[in-house]
Amino acid sequence: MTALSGTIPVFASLEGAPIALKAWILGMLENMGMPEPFLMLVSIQLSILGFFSVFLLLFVLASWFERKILARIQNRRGPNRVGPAGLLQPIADGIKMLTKEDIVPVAADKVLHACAPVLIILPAFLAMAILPYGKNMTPVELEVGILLFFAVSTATELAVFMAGWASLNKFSMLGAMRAVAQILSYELPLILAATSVVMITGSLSLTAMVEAQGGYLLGILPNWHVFTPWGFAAFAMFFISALAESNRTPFDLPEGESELVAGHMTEYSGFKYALFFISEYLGLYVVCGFAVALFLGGWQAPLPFLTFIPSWIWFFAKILCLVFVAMWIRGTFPRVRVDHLMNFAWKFVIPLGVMVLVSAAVWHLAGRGPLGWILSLPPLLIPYWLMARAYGRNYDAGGRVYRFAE
Amino acid sequence: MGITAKNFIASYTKPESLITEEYPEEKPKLPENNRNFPFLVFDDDPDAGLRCVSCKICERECPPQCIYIVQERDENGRPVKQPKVFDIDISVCMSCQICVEVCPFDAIKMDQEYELSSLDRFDPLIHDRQRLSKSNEYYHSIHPAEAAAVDAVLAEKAARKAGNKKAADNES
Amino acid sequence: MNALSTESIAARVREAVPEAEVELIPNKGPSGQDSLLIGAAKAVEIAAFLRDDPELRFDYASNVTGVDWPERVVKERVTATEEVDGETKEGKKVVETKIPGFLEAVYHLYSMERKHGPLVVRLRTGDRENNVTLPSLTPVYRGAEFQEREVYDLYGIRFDGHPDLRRLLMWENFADYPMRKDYTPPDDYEYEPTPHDAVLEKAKRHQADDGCGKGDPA
Amino acid sequence: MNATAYILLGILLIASGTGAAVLRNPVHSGLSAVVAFVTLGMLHMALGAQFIGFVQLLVYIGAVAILAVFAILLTRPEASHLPCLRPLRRAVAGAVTAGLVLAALLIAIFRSPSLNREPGPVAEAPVAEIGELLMTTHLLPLQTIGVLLTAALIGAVLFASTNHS
Amino acid sequence: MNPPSETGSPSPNPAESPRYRTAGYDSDAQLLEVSLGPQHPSTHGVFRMNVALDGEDVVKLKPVFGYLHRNHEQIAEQVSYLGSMPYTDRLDYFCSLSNNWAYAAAVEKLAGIDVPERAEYIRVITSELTRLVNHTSFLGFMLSDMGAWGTVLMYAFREREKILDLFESLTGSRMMGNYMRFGGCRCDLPPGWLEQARKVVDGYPAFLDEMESLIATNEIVISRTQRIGRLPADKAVNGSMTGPCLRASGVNYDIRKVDRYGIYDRFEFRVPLGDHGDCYDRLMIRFLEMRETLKILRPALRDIPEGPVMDPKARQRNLRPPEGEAYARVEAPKGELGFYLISDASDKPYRYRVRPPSLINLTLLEDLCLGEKIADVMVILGTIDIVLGEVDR
Repeated sequence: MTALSGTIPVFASLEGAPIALKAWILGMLENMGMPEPFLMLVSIQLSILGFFSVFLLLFVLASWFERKILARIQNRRGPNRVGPAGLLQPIADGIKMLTKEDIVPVAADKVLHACAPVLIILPAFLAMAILPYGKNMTPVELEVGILLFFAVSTATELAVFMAGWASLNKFSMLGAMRAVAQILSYELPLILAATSVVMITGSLSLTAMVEAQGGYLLGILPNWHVFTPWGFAAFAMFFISALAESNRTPFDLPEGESELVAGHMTEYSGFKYALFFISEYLGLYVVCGFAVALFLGGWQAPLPFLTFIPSWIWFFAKILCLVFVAMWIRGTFPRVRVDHLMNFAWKFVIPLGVMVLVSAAVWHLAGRGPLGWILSLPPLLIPYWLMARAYGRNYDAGGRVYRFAE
Repeated sequence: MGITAKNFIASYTKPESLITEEYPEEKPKLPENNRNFPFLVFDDDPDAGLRCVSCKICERECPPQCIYIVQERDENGRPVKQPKVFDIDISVCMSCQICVEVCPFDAIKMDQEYELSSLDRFDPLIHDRQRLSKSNEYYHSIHPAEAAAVDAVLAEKAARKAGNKKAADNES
Repeated sequence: MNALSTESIAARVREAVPEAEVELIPNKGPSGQDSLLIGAAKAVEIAAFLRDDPELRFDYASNVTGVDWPERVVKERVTATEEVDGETKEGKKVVETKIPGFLEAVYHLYSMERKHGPLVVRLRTGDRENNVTLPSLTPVYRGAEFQEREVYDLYGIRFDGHPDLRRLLMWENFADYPMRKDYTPPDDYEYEPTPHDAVLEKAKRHQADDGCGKGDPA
Repeated sequence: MNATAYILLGILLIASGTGAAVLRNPVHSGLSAVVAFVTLGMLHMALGAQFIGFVQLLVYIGAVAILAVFAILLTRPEASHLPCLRPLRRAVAGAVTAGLVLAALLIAIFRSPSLNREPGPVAEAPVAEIGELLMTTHLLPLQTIGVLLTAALIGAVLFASTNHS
Repeated sequence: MNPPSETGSPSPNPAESPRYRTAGYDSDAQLLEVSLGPQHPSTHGVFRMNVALDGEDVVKLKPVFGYLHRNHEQIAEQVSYLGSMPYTDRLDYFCSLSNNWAYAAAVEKLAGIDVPERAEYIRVITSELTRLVNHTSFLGFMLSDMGAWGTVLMYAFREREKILDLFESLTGSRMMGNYMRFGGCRCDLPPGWLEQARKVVDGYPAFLDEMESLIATNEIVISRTQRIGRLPADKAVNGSMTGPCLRASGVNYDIRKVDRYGIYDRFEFRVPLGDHGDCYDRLMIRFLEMRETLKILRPALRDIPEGPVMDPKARQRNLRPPEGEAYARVEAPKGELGFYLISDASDKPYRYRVRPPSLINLTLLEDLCLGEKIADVMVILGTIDIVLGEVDR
């Protein structure tokens, strides 16, 4: 135990490390005679610098991570030539993207073509501002945190449309229409899942939501939202719509289309294409960040005696787990067809979303205890079972029995 | 999902499930019957010991017609059982080893060398006689069983020829 | 291998389709697959009968292909008696008979229902230049559609009644028919050093008359 | 510092508003309308009403702008053949109407008594309070709007599905 | 060479054939003319389809061939019988050994050569191993057409490599076997080959179970393949569809059972039949056929007799079969592969015709795709399983 106890003070000091660092720099600047408004400006810049560099590092990690995971799933070794175990591979990709010629089609609408990739990265960066990275480590303490995320993520639809419209070619037009329809129809379940959490915590701000998930039930089980019946259903819905929002398999219809070439990104090359690529991964990280903040107890440690590990490590560990699950799904499932995608959203996920709200209300009114559990399960399970049966009636889901001839 | 998980974990626990072969470091070991482009066998001396007697059967039988033979002529023009020019255009050859099958003198066999890339599309891909001819020992090294069988047949044929030459001597 | 022999099929066809010209062509090889030559006039009717007759049920056109028979001079040694200055003499004489050339479409029909073997049906065109039309059997056997297009593309037999007769493999304005025996491929392929001198001369000759060699289709 | 923010946002708002009206290419004018909505949202936030600001962003960009853009996308109007008066007469007509409207506004503002009163304390409106108000005093209008929107949605779906089958 | 255009040529009836269903769609709806291929991620080679789309639904689909046409038949008529044996590997380059067997069977029927016992066993073993290779890679391509890039393809190729190593040690080359001759096989099995083959065959059921649990009950695969591209039995027979696609429509026609060629009547194996004839059936029929193939391979590998591999009096080099013609066919993994040879007693065939199952199975591609979604065209084309080397010859 001595080794462990030795490390506790070290970890404890790590807990507030980022805040202490920022305070130390500000203090140093202050006694260098920096006037007041500039100090405020510098403190904002420092926090931006903080999470901005962490996320870009995560992006670099993500592209290497994805290749390695997909490779290992497919019994391959994955990139190991460039740098130790292929770690410099993303940097090599970055250089390749930077040096590639940026071809803009002649007939394209230059203005829109240029600002589409910029607009598609915007929401990811803006939404980073309100993520609760650690105990009192939220860059912008907004009272309406979750609302900013939804307001800003509508910009992706506009950017995708602009990309599709500006490249003026048949494939990107069809791809853009499909992408906008997909993102739009999966925005609704995202909002429904989030409102159920807002209803339970009573406030829109993310830090309040994470605090509401503190504390441990009978010493072991952390009372995260995901361990409640409505919370689990809402988390599943949130994660599925998150995959659809960021065009990940099995919903990578717009750009992974084997028959429509590359959807709205057909006419992009060079660093503009890299921006789309970065926006996809950052979007995935941010949405997983929100899923963690809303359902998996943000920076809360899963077990009481583990709280000595700093809170922001928990936050990023949970994000990486969710991203791993997303990549694991990418390695397994084929793509869904467009009309199945739409049917699934409008006929299955949104009605279930409304039922989640009902079940959350029942859970809250029934006192959040075991009684809450018993009462809030039926409004979820009955409609799920009914709809699943209706949805699967015209397919023989269990596979067919075949006859043989001699 | 379970299957992909199993394979993911297996790739770390069971190293042999990884099928990537690091080519430049680990060279693939070729089975004995493997065949690439043909080569000419010579017994001991590259020029005189060449088994090929330029009978041009392989040139006729080769489906894509990629072999080109010119017969040697001695000083006063009589044909000699030696190929002066024996070119194989390996950009046309599809290594189907029909030439090996039809050659009555076991003069041409299939090689196993596969690193033959060159910078120029034309001349380096036309292997001339000098580059094609390789020793019988090399033949034994790449196709041991087959080489042994061929040697046995040649030895027995030589013995029979020596036998009936001796018979012809003591007859005369 | 076929349950009922070709002769009995021919007999059934003659009595089923009134004035059908059906002729049996024996197969000299050991494979024993004799074929039926049917006249072009009643071809579609005969095919429909072969497919729908409950006894025969040839419902599957496995293979449709073309064969090119150019004019052949057949020399036979025949003993002919002829008047040579007054008296008749028995003498071996080589008689050259010229058989006119024609194009042929061969259909291999099978029965999936009754599982009996190939009935080889042949249709012959008038000659090889202008009278090259044959009735298409695609209305009877839908499977023959692409194969008849290929025969039209490679042999030049024009099938009337075919829903969409276009060239299958070559491009639209390719004028020649590549699989005919008298087809000479164009020699305008790009020059490439090769050990075969014959190929080199051909390419040089082609380059000599600056690229519009006689075989050039355009 | 707030004053400079207001001036900047004001200029941006006016510029993107006129852009939306004047630009020839329909897509460009649609997108400059979007810029106008964003600046309006930012104005709200500058005033401290974050909830209204984000709802403005969410509703206008999320729904109205996409609606406009889809309309442009599906009808694909070519920029060239939009009906318009001859350039000279159009400029004069535009200036006259703008001047009249401006004059009417200015007169109304300067004559109204409220202009020279001291601005009251900024009402602190936390989100929870807005929720309370919506659910208690303004419940009826909220529900009617809800019913109206659902009717519109169903109408749209019916309208769209009939002409395709 | 100017690219082939699909507009009407001076053919007798250039009018649009009535089969295209443009009635149901209002004509002013802009039909989006899309040309899928020839450079396309999932068309199994250089194959182009001109598709007219109304929104998502396919209204017209015209396949265009000829990009890989090298007039294999004309070459065969200028080369000796033995000379065109290596060319048959290049027809359907996934199953070179069953192509060899079909050509060898045709020449044997033409010249009346018989085959020793051991060669018959080797032919059955190699051609059934080729069927395993073909159906396994079919699964891999099928899933990557549907969007699961790589995963199933890698599993399929891992198994395929094991069998290709067997072929390499037997015939000398992984894909281009050129192994069978008229009257037997070129060389005998190398030592230790049979044990290696038995090990591969014994390891196969585990792979099939893993694949089946990954694909057969996967909801997305089910929703993308069931009730798509339905082919009724009578239309399949009339359209000369052969192979697994025909049996998926419920027609019991397997040439190994009908013609009883080779020694197939010694092995008891069953022929799986589907009921609906849609993409899901075609996918599952190949799974079941692989299991039946294993039932053939195990006894074949167990009791293969000793003895000569080549009929001693069979001549390879200047074989001059007697005048006549012969049509022989084999149940290749893709369908009925037939060779029609006419000989005029010279050492070159007078007429050499290949009956390509891939091309003839494509006749009904258009009927299957009319009315389906654009995303399904790829799935339907995938289930028909074509290889362009055989389509264009």
